[in-house]
Amino acid sequence: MNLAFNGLTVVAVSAGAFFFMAGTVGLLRFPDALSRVHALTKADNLGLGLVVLGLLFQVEGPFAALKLISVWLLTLLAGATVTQLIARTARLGTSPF
Amino acid sequence: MAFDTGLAVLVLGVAVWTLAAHDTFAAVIGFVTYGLLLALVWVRLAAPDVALTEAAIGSGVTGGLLLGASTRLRRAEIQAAGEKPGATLRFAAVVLCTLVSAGLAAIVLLLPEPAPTLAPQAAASMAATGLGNPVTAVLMAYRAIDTLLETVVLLLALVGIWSLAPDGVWGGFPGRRHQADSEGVLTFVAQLLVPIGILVGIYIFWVGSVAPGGEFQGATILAAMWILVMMAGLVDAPPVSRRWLRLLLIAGPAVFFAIGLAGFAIAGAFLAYPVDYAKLLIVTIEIPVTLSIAVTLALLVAGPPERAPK
Amino acid sequence: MVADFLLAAAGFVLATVAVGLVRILWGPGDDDRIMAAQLLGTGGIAVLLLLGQVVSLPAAVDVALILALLAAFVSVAFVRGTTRSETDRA
Amino acid sequence: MSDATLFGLCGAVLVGLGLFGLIVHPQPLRKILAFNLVGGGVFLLFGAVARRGAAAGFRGDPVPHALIITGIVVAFAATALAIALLLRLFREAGRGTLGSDG
Repeated sequence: MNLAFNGLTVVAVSAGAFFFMAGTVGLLRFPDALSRVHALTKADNLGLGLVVLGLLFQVEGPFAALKLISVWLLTLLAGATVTQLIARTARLGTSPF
Repeated sequence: MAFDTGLAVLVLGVAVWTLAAHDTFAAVIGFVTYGLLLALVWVRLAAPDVALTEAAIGSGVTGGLLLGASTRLRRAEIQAAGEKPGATLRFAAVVLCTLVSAGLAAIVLLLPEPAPTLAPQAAASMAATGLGNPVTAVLMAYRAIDTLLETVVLLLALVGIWSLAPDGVWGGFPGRRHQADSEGVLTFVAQLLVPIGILVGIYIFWVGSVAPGGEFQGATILAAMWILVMMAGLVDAPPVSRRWLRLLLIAGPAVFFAIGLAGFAIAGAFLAYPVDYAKLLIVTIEIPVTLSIAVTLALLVAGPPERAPK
Repeated sequence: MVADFLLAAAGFVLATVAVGLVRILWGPGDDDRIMAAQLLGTGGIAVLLLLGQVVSLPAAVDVALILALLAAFVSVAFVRGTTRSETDRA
Repeated sequence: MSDATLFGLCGAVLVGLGLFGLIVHPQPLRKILAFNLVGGGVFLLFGAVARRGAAAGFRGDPVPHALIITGIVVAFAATALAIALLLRLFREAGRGTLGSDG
């Protein structure tokens, strides 16, 4: 049982690390700020989700698991809205307010 | 080991970038990164309380403060960039700083064996308070007087900032008035994040008695959330002459000091707690202290009054 | 053994974040640079969570929670910093 | 080398780097940034001492940890005060330099 959990952790965390690498590659290769923001956030949010999933097999107790998931949700929510603000700043050259 | 070395190199690289960046704004971004990496270092050194403080204050709120200042001072910074010191001074600075670093490095390498520690004393005082977090026990019992003075230092810094207000706006509204976002995204961000942030802040404060966390970390998050709603233009900062505001500011230090004085009567010394009520008294101190620190930190970021009171 | 793997994963993610950071700090635009907050916000949190598991420090999750909140705070401060239409009535 | 020694050495170098920036940067805001870099280095030196002082079942000496927390908060207050002074100087003098010539 424990071995199976460890195996799942290794698979999920590896996949997460891969997405982080993909995000960085997108950051390096894409030409303009908007597509870079897009590549970065998509890949990194997925990467973090997979890392959290992998760690869920290791933590003890439902409260610790709940906190891990809420870290991911908070990053997702904050990231999505803040990215929109930054993208608008990038599009307009300056802040729209 | 490889991980630690890589992390240390990255910290040094970001520090060099922060110093060498052409533009002040870029340097501030470098500094925020530096704070975040230090939080990783503190986790690695098994100091979670420090990691929480570094993430909240060292990186987050200081970063926000410096970002605001760097955009307002952009023109001044470009003007001043021309006044580079001469080659002799630069060379002398390199020599001096190398010597300082080498001396400190020698001290690190020659630290005594076995390492001196106050951990047993801290553990003894922790047992007397009924707290489960040694760092909170040190802050609130073993070295409580340092913490009391620290809350006073924060207030003194705020008094210093307020006294920089020009005559016409004395006692007025600190900082600029931000307008609400016409497209509503910023309003949405604030409405979404602030309730979560307040919850997290209270949680971090509350677990501080048994686990890493405490009043400084919790208060910083609460302060950041207040600044966030001000930046989103949802509320304005109150004029600094308001009585309720000033009461909130001094409530923490005042309660702390009063209970400290009561220690003479009930436990025989300043800031001593009777064994049976130690935890209760500490929590009684911590709640107003957290509120006062949160308000003080937010007003430190808001700056001196810039608009006349109505 | 799992701990060794998690530490290696943390190092790998930290390295990719560092590479992205070099690109971002290079600029040239400010909006390029503020992406550093985004990149580190997510990548740094992943490293933190992995590291917390390796050194068995459950409070690392709380640090991650704070970082997620304050990365958003810093980004808003950035967006507000570039604002032009503040009413400056002083 | 232990992790305490490694990060202690890192702190020693950071103090030197920050001190250099504090001396040679003409821009006041950059000096404030450099001051905060020095602060980070000093805290790491304390952190190395704390880590070595692990005893009584703790993984680090809690007394230096409490000192570092106090230090971070006070450094923030000093930074806020310095920035307020700088903004006032800029407002009064129309420039933000510390040089004595006009």
